[in-house]
Formats: sequence, structure tokens, C-alpha cells
Amino acid sequence: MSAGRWLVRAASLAAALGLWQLLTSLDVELWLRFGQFPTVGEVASAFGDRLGTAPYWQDLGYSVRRIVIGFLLAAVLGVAAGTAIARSRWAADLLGPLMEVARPIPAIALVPVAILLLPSNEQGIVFITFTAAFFPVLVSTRHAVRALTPVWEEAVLTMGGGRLRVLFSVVLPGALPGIFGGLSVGIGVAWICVISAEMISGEYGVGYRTWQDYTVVDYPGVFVGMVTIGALGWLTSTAVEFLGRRATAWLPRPPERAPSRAVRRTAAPPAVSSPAPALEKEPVS
Amino acid sequence: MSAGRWLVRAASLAAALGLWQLLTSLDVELWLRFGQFPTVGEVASAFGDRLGTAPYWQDLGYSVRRIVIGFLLAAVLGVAAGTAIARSRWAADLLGPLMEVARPIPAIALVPVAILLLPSNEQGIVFITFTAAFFPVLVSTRHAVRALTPVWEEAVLTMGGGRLRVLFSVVLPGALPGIFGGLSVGIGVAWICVISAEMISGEYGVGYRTWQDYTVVDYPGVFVGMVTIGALGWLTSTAVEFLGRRATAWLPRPPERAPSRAVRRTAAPPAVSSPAPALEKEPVS
Amino acid sequence: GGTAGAEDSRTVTVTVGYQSKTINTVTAGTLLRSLGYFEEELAARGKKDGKTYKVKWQDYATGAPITAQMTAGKIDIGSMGDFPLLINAARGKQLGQPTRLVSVTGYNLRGGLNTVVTAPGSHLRSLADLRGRKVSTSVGSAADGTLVRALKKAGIDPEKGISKLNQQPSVGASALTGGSVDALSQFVAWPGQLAYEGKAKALYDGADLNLPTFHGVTVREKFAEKRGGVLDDFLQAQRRATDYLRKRPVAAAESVAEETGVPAEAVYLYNGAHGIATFDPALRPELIAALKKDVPILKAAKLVGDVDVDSFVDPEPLKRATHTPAYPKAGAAKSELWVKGQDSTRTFDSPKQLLKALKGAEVRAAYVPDTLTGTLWYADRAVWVADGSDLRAFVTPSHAKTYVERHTGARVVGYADAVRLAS
Amino acid sequence: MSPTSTASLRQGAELALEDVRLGHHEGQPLPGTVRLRIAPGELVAVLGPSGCGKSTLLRTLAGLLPPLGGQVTQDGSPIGGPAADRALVFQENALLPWRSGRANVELPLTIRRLGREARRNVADGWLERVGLSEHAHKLPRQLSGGQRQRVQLARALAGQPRAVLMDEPFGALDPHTRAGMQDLLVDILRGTGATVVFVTHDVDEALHLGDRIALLPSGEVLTVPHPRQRDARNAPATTGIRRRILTSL
Amino acid sequence: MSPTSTASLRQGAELALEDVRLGHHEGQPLPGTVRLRIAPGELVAVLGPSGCGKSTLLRTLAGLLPPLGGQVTQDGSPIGGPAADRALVFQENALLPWRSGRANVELPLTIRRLGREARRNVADGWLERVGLSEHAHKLPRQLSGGQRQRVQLARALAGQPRAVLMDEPFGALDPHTRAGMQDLLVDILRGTGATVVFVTHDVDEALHLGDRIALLPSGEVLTVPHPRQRDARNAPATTGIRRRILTSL
Ligand SMILES: Nc1ncnc2c1ncn2[C@@H]1O[C@H](COP(=O)(O)OP(=O)(O)OP(=O)(O)O)[C@@H](O)[C@H]1O
Ligand SMILES: Nc1ncnc2c1ncn2[C@@H]1O[C@H](COP(=O)(O)OP(=O)(O)OP(=O)(O)O)[C@@H](O)[C@H]1O
Ligand SMILES: [Mg+2]
Ligand SMILES: [Mg+2]
Repeated sequence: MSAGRWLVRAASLAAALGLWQLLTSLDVELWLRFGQFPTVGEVASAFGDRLGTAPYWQDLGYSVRRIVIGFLLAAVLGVAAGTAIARSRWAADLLGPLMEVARPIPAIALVPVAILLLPSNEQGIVFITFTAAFFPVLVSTRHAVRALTPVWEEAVLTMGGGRLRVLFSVVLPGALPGIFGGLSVGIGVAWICVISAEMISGEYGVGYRTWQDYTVVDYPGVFVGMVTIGALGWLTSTAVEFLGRRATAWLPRPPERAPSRAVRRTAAPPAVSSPAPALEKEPVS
Repeated sequence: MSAGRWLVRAASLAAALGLWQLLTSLDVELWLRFGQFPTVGEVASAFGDRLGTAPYWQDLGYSVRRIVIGFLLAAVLGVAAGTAIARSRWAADLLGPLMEVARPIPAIALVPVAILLLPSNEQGIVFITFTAAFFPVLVSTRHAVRALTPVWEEAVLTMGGGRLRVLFSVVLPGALPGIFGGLSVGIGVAWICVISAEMISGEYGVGYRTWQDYTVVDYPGVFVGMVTIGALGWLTSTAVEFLGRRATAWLPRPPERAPSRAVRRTAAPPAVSSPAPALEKEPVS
Repeated sequence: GGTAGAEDSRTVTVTVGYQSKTINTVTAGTLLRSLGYFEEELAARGKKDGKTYKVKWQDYATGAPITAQMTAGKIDIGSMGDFPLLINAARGKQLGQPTRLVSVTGYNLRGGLNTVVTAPGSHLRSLADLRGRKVSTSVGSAADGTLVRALKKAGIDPEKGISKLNQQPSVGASALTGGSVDALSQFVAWPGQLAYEGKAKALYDGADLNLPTFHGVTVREKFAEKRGGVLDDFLQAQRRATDYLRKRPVAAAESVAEETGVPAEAVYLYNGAHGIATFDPALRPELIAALKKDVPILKAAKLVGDVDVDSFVDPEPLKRATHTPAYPKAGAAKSELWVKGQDSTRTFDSPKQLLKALKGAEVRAAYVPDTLTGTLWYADRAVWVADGSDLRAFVTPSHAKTYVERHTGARVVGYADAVRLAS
Repeated sequence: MSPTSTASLRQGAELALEDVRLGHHEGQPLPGTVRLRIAPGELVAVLGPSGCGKSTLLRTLAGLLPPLGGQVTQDGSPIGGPAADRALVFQENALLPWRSGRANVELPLTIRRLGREARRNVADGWLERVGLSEHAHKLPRQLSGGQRQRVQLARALAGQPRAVLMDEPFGALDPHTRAGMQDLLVDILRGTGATVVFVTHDVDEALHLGDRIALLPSGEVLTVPHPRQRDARNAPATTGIRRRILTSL
Repeated sequence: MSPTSTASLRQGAELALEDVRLGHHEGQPLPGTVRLRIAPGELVAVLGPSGCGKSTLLRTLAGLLPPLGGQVTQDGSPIGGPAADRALVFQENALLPWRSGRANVELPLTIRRLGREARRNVADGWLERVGLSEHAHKLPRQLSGGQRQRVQLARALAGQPRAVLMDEPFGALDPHTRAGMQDLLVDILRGTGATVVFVTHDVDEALHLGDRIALLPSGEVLTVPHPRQRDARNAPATTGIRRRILTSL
């Protein structure tokens, strides 16, 4: 990407921050009410204070580890289950209904389940993160696999490929763009459930800390948590998108979208005057 | 779908319930610890008790209304924003970074924001539900639009179609399978955040009730909530999937997957004995 | 892992659940942890029996997750308020992990730990004004109990007379700030903290009910039986922490503030020398009696069935563990002035004297007791009444009104006027 | 704007490539440059070995690919992008898979804002002319290869372009259908005077339809002695030029 | 299992259709039934108008479409599904878009568990034979239409099938390249003795390559007098049969 585009992107973020600062420092209250919102300055100074402390980085480390483990599990199992459901009638009939009923169960509602079911709190947290990311990956994979062009599979079948071969040579690579869409959504959903998951924690984690800050109504602290989670989420999802772009490099991608110069629709043709061009042999190349 | 398949599906759910009953009533504790889990019977009786009460149905009504409004908003805006980001460099540069940073922000962390920002509690709840569903829809749409076969757009361009025409005749219909994947994920995520959203409520809502039951550690109540949310989520996502299947009816779909009878790989050929068949004119049809 | 009591033969891990933000439990949580007394006691025990003892501290926002973890056998010792304790007792029994109340952390004999507050600019003057208004509280907490009882006393039907929003305390605080509720009934730390930050003012003082409230320590029965010694150590450590808090209240408050993010001034309001809470591990009979009176309220809200308080309360371990003499019962509160940079406060016999002393002092915080209930409050947030030459402080406007009605010539004055009058 | 009225007003576009360097943004540019002027109403057949750049040439003329060098003009003004003026019949399947054959043919008419009724009538007329009335309701994937090609043809012509760029439009057709389509094309062009650039692998087809034949990559442009006369197939001039083409390819 | 050793062991499959009713599960069945026996090593060309069911026939033979009636057998046993025995060159682009041309050709070899090295050598050999050595690294979308067709051909042949079903494999090729491919095909079949069913629209191609020609939908099967002899093009028997085909279509 060009330097100019990076600039635009940075400017966009800066403008958003500026708007926030403006709205909150002027206590604007036009339908939306910014009066009680912390200003950017307050959040930034709280952020600065936290950045220097060891617990901040400890929280960060814990959360990232939990999310990454949960997400990796979700990626592997989600792709596997999604593919199975899309490809096998038995899997669709046996797993499908269970998955569909389990899918909407709220992350926080899993807090007691995780506490009761799993031997340790860490496992409980990873379990909730996993669940959050698992279903988006599963559903996207299922959709992507179902939408595959059938002729690819047919080609491999006529070469004597079996189910496994079709799976690894056609289904997975062909569904990869859709699967990566699901992974990108999945990592996002894992983060949006990090507070719910870390409610179990009792000790560390960005989500845990944010909720603790909220219990003492420390809004700048809550915003520091939100910003931190936003940044971490951005990093992880950028990593996923980057991998995705590498893995689906075969997809046609417009270079930099060609600016359409000049006329698109030529106006009324000029009067038919130009003489028919010479039809004799012309040099071409 | 055949009656047989419905049977298998029902059996699968029943088996899962049976397993749960077995594990909990025997207090199995092999790594996973079912000892403290409520049994199916306990949950069912709590469920039965609740079903008969008016508040149960009131909660249901509130939650469904909130989710549906939030989801519809998310569907419309998510598809619009996702398409814009995928198609326009400016949109990608201006909105992209903001969206990526805002995307992972936890639903619960939005509780104070929603309360401070929006005039009424209902709006706050819808806002959180909306946010939960918005990003999955956006990301899936963006991926689907980016993966479109370019020749479709080129065809419409050579017919003189402008940007809008390409949008409505190519981009949206072509991305529809992916978009519906995103909508299906989105409605699921909206439900998994219903508790976070309804923390604001203070009065009604399935999510609210479930959390309330948890704050008094009433496990059968929590499970009733989970089952209710599971069922509602299933209904809504089935509706979305159904619409999706209608809208993308043009996709090739295997009939009922043809069971591969007989030989797939013929064994070693029989000894070359069959006489060359008559090459004279044979009747064919 | 948090597998409570998990051990190889040599190592014993004890998991303690606490609520750092509920500062009335600091002697079994935040303060105890930072003082390290429990670890000290266990180390001594370890020297004797050759085992290694480890403590896992887990900090939660409310009592519910602690109870949840206890029923799953993952937390051994937990601390929480009186209503959550009853839920803890009920669920523990129900789920085959019975628990016992073994000590109290802090108490207030009149119920001053719970307060109903409104937004600073609110026009509401008394509890009766709440009729038809939106009030946020947490169902299943002592604050809800206070609200229900107070409304009944004021002749308002707690079900229909107001519109009650059941919210987490922090959600309720946001709702109050955001203006979507008219009042907030909450327990320790929130009212004091919100008032200190200028986000709320007191509307109703829980002490009006004259019913004791407290926080206590609960332990899993199985743990208590298996590791009675460790429990003794805990109670011993708690007692030492209580001693420390009573001896050095300012240092304790500052340490707690540091750990929790609650302003030290708000911590001191509750945990100070004459703070609203009195710290004493003893299971006083009046507290147990009050606990019994709470059961019907929870039952009416269909939150628990019957709770057998007598079998829940177990005074034996405390008797076994502590050998120091009991503390006296909480006495009358006094005015306190906390001057910046000081590690102890000055005490005054009357609010007027405190106001006088304010002049020229670099005040960190000034506290005055309510004339009617004795509940401590910030001098600059209190409602002042000039009665002749005397100056009297009240937590809520309705207290002041009551007083003014009874005393001819008395009138409500602003804080600035009061300060002026005092000198 | 009824289809007939516009048709009579319109006329073929003049297309010109001046020292154009062809290529795709991903690969290397194709060797050599192309210079070619196509008069309004002229039909130029393009012949050349597989992979020599015929499709690239058509896409460049259509405005889909910017030339890597030189200038591409229509009626003297540079071509900056695709336009309804220049229809392209793609070599690959470019039908929208979610639209029936008929709906695909209606597309350019929708773009020209024809009413629902008119659209349908015009589309049905075209589908009948390409022999697909019975298959109009089918989705592209339910059509045979040749049927798809004919739908594409109908779609391109339905837009009444001033220039038609066709990339092997009859490649998947049997001789009989192919002859029918050729006749159709000749008919239409007589009516509208559209300019045609036509890629084919069939030398006889090129000799029958073209006014001139451009040979890629050599760059020779040959004038066809008897364009669009079926009986001229074995005329000596035709045989001579056929031989020249076959050696040249 | 080296490619050469298997090649010499293998021989053509015998394919037979007995009163087969063709069709797709979505549409109506095609009219009539097909009866056709193809001897091992025989090359049958299939001719017929667009949309008559040629592709459907090939897909049925490949085992991709279950027949709606009748029986399809290979060497006497019913065909239950696709198998490596019967390679299909699809009419549409059936290359896997995420694999380069070479990787596509390697696919059947991977399935036959050839080693990495051998796979690459064999694939490169095939790509050279179809004239695409220089384009081996390109993705399908970076190839021209004719190049894609040739990659498909190479891929089908690389699998050393006992029967090759080809759906207009040379449709997008210029005459020169086409002739080369025809020769290649003849060469290969001589070597391996594979059975070939070959859909084409080019009557001369059918007459040159086929042992017999099946005309759809009429059902006639004609024996070619001088198969695979270039000089027999204008022989009287050939001319006669050509005329018959053209009237019959
Ligand atoms: N998207 C692309 N990116 C890079 N190279 C391409 C792309 N498309 C085509 N090419 C290359 O450009 C050259 C010309 O391709 P083009 O499609 O124009 O050939 P053609 O003359 O139409 O051939 P055919 O008769 O086989 O269709 C070929 O070598 C091809 O490999
Ligand atoms: N998937 C499908 N579903 C329904 N009908 C189909 C499908 N595919 C093809 N058909 C129809 O079946 C008939 C035979 O199609 P087929 O593809 O076999 O024709 P073909 O002989 O190969 O024609 P062409 O020479 O144009 O490729 C056609 O009328 C076509 O519209
Ligand atoms: Mg081409
Ligand atoms: Mg076909």
C-alpha cells in the first residue's frame, strides 16, 4: 500500500479521536449524550499511567495467550466440523441440530458451565473463548464449502481422487477464502467475549481488569481496557487477514483500482465523414 | 428433507440430552466434572415451571424484539459498510481502520457506553445487539465482495452499467451466498451477546433473567435461560438460513447426494476376449 | 489450577475468593492479602508439618461468582455480604457443597452500610418521593433488602410503587450518571464513592432501619473438616489484619485504595476509625439475629428456599483460632478530620468543632456523623442544620427535615454557610 | 428510447489502435505493438495462434484493460473505460449465474432503462433469433456450452452497441448452428452498421465474415476479396488468401 | 508404479451404454435412449447440434451423472461413479484455480502417489507436449482460453486413463495448434491403447480422428473409412460420409 494511503488511514483514526475529544469536552447532548463520557485526554492519561505498570503487561500476556489458544482450537475444530456438516449428510443430521442450538448460547451464560465443568479456571476461560470463535468459523466454513463450484470436485473425482483427496485438494483450498472470512470474524468474536470469559479468572487478563474497573465505575479505566482490547484485536485479526491473503493469493485482485480516466461513454459520434480507411495491407505490429 | 432425516436429527438431539442426563445423574468426574451440573430432569422441571408464567413470555417477547431490531439494523448497515470497504479505496482507508479497532471491543464493555450515550435503556440494548451482529456481517460481506469473479462485473461494464448498476446487478447478488453466511453468523453473535446487552435492561429479557439467575447462583434457572436462548437462536438463524437458501437458489446444490453404488474403481480388466464389436451402423436412440 | 485443596502429598493450595471492591471485606481480602498475614501463618504451619502451603487469591466483582466457584469446589474460603451469604448457604447445601459462616469482617449495627442515592441535581428529597420513579438496585443484595424494607416503611409498595431496575451495581451507577434511573440503592463503597466523586448525593440512609448489616467469611464445610488448621490460620490472620486496621486505619485505607482504585477518602469513610463499618470478626448475636430476619425477604423474592441460619453459622473455628480478647461493641461515631500528608486523623466531639478546625487546614477529607443515625458522611456532602449556635450534620435531607421540624428555630444551611457559622 | 428508433440513428464506431502495447498487469507485456484502424461498420476478423493476445486485444478495445503503451481511440477520442458503445462477447462464460438466460439478455436493456414489457419482448426476440426460446428460463449452469455462448451473443447484441467485440463466439457451435449464427450476424450488421471485431480460429469463417483479416502476432492485415458471399468460398482469390493465412499462422 | 511400466500394462476399457436415458436431475430427461458399445482402444467421435446432450453423454460415461434409465458399463460391470480409469476433459474450465498449470497437471499423478520428483518430470513432459512449457507456472486465470484447454488435456492424459472422454477439447485452438494436438492424441492412443470418446463440432476432425462417428440425437453410428490418415481427407468415401453427416445434423 502506498504511503499516501497509510496517511489517509492514520488521518481517519486521528479524526475520529478528534471528534470524540470535541464531543466529550463540549459535553454535546444532541440525542446522543457525550456529557458523561471521558475525554480522549482523560483516557490517554489513564492509558499512559497503566502502560508503565507491570500488571498491564501481565494482563495483556494472559489475555493474548487465552485468546490465541481458544482461537486456534476453534479454527481447527470449526473448519473440521463445518466441512463435515457441509459434506456429509450424516454429520449434518447428527451434529447440525446440536450445533444450531448450542450456537446462540451467550458467552456469559457459559461462565457457570465453565466453572462447573472444567477442572481449572484457565481451561474455563479458554473454553469460553473457544466457543465464541468456534461457531462463526463453523458457519462460515459450512457456507463456503456448500458454495463450491462442483466442477472442481468432479474433475478430481474423474482422476480417481477419493473423498479425502477431494477434501484436501478441492474442498479446503476452494473454501479457503470463505474460511478465512470466518476466521477473521471468529477472532473478532473471541475478543468481544474476552470479558465474559475472564469473569472466571479472578486474577489476570485485560477483560478481567476492564470489568473490575467498571465495578468501581472507573470510566477512563474501562476505556483503557476497551482501547487495549481494540488494539490487540486489531493486531490479531490483521494477522489472520494477512495469512488469509497469503493463502488465497490465487484470487484475482484488482491492482490498484485503475482510475477511469477520460471518457467512458463517448458522446454522439462525429458526422460520418472520415473516409473508409485503406483496406490494403497495413503493418500492424 | 425426508422423514428419515428428521428422525435422525431428532434422535441426535435426544441422544445428547440422554448423555447429559447420564453424566449428571451419575456425577461423572473424568477430567470434565459433571458432579455439580443440574440434570436434564431438574432443568426440565424448572423449564416447565417457567413456561407457565407470564414473565417468561414477556421476557421472550422483549428479547426477540431487541434482537430482531438490532440484527436488522446490523444487516443493512453491515452489508452497506462491508460492500463500501471492499469496493471503494476511500471507504477502505477511511472506515477500515476504525472498524477494525472497534470490532473486537467486548459487548459488555459497551454497557457503560450505551448507558451514557443513548437516552433510553431499550436503545442501549438494541445498540449492543446491533454492534454484536454488525461486525460479522461487515467482515463476511467484505470478504464475499472481494472474492467475486471479475468477469461478471466486466460484462456489466461493457453493457454500459455504472457503479450503481454493477453494485445492484453484480456485487450484491454475487456476494449473496457469502453475505448470508455473515448474516447467519451475525444473528448467532447477536444472541451470544444478549446477556451483555440486557444487563442494562433491569427488568425484562431472557438474557437479563438468565444473568439474574446466575447472580443468585440458580443453576437450573440459568440452564432454562440457555435452553430458551438456544431455541430462540435456532429459530431466528433457521429463518435467516431459509431466506438465504431462497435467495441463492441459483447455486448448484447436490440433490440428495447420490450414493455411490457399485464399483468406483473397476478392478483389473477381464482378459481381452470380447470380440471387437461390429462397427457397422447400429441404431442408437 | 484453582482446584481447591489440590495437592500432591507435599503441597497444599488454599484458594481464597474475595471482593476487593466491596471494601467492607478487606480484613479477609485486600488488606489481608497485602499484609501477607495468612501466608505467614501458613508458613509457620508448614514448618511444623513439613508441607508447603500456597494461597491463591481470586478477586471477583460480586459474591455470585465466589459462591459459584465454591459450589464447584474451586474456592475454599470466601467473603461476601449478608444477603449473598444466605444465597451461599442455600446453594451450597442444594448442590452438595455445604458452607459455613465462620467470621464477620465488618458490620454496622443500624444498617448504615446501604444507602439510596440520587443524581446530584435531583429534586428528590426523601424516600417517599421515589413513588413511581425508577430505582436501580441489585436483587439478592443487602441493598435491595434495605430498599424493600424502607419502601414498606414509607408506605410504598416495593413491587408496584416504584419501577425497580435490577442491575449490577456498576451498571446502576452508570444508569444514575446517564440519567436513565432516578435513584440507586447500593451497598458498601458505591454510595460513598459516588458521593465522593460528586456523581451522587444521599437520599436515604440505611441506618434509618436500625437493622444490623454486615459482611462475613464463609468456608466450604469439606475444606473446614479436612483442613481445620488452615482455617484456623486464616481466622487468626484475619484477626491480625483487623487489629492492624483498627490500629492504623489511615494506612489501611490508603493501602486498600491503592489496591482497588476506590478513592482512599471513600475507603476511609467506611473503614476509618469511626467509619460506617466496624471491623470485628466476632459472630455477634445481633448480627445473626439480623441474618435470620433477612431470610423471609429473600424467600419472598423467590431467591432461596428455607435457610437454616443456625446450622450455617459456625462459631467454633473462630473460638479455636483467636485467643485475644474480644473487641468492644461499636460506639458512637465522631467527627474526623484527615489533613493532607497525615497518617492519622484528628477527632472532634462535635461537627461544629470540626468545621472550625477546617479553616486554614489542608483538608484531605472531613467526616461528620449523622445526628440521628450516627452514620458517618463527608462534611461537604452532608446536609447542615443551624440550631441556635449549634451546627448539626445529616446524611440526607429528610433527616435534616425531621430534625428541623422537631426543633423550632433550626434551619437548613449550606455547607459554606455552616463553615462560616462555625468560626 | 425504443430499440428500433435508436437502431436506425446509430452507426458503427471507428476504432483505432496506435502503437498499442498489450498485456496484463500481472504478466509481462506481449511482444510488439499493434497499429490498426477499423472503419465504422467494418468487420475485422482476428486470427492467431493460441495465447498470442487476441483476447487481450479485445479487452483492450473494450476498455477493460488499459493499454501498456500507445493509444486506443474510438471516433478519435481515447477510450478510458468500458461503455455500452462497445459490447464484448467474452471467450469464457460471462453470464451472471443467478439470472436465467432471459434475464441475462434483458440486462443491457435494463441498463438502457427499457420498460419491463419492452425488455421482455426484445429479449425474447433475441433469444428466438439465437434459437433458445425453449431454454430462456434456464440458469446458465443448466445450459449447454453452445447454448451459453448464444445467450452471450444475444446479450451483447441486445444492447445495440456501435461496436461488437466477439471472442470466438461460435467456437462451441456445431456447423449448422454456426452457419445460422453467421447469417444472423451478417443480417444484424447490415441493419445497424455496427463495427465488428471478431476473433475466430476458423479460417473459412474469417474469410466469409471479415472485410479484413488481422493476423496476430505477425501484424499482417489482409483484405478479403469477397466478404459475406457464401458462393465465393472456392473462388481463386479466396483460395489464394486462405493459403497465405495458413502458412502465415 | 512408474508411469511407463503401467502404461504398457494398461489397455483400453470397453464402454457400453444400453438403452440409456440421459438427463440432469433438475431438468427433463433428454428424449430417446442411447445404445452404444465402444470397443477397447476404439475412438468414437460424437457429433450433434448444440444442446443435444453430448456433454451429458460424456458425464454419464464418466460416472458423474447417474443415467435416468438403462445401464452404463465398463468391461461389463456397471459404472457406479467416477474413477481414474475414465478421464474427462471438460467442456468448461475445470482447472483448479488455486493451482498453477503445472500443479494442475500434477494432480492425477499425486493421486496415483507418484513421488514429488517423478510427478514434476511427468507433468513437465506433458506440458511440453501441449506446447505450454513457458506457461507452466501461470494460474489458470492467467492463461488464455486455448492454453487452459491444453492444460486440461495434459492433465487428463497424465493420469494414464484407460478411457479418455473429451468434450470439444480443441474447440478454442487455432488450426495449427489443433493439428498438433490431434497428432499428439493419435500418438498417445497408439502407445497406450486407451479408448476415446470425443465430442467435436468439426466434421473433418471427426472424420480424421474417429474409428466411428456417433450422431446425436438421431442415433446413427457411422464407420469412418480411413481413420487417422491425413491424406484420406478428400478420398471419395470420406467425402461421401461427410456429406451424409452434414445432411444428418
Ligand atoms: N490475467 C492474466 N495475467 C497474466 N497473463 C495473462 C493473463 N491473461 C492472459 N495472459 C497471458 O497473455 C497471453 C495472451 O493471452 P490471450 O488470452 O490474449 O490469448 P489469446 O490469443 O486469446 O489465446 P486463445 O486463442 O488461446 O484464447 C497468454 O500468453 C496468456 O498466458
Ligand atoms: N445442469 C443442468 N440442468 C438441467 N438441464 C441441463 C443441465 N445441463 C444441461 N442441461 C440441458 O440438457 C441439454 C443437453 O445439454 P448438453 O450440455 O449435454 O448439450 P451438448 O450437446 O453438450 O451441447 P453443446 O454442444 O452446446 O455443448 C441441453 O438442452 C441443456 O439445456
Ligand atoms: Mg482468447
Ligand atoms: Mg456440451
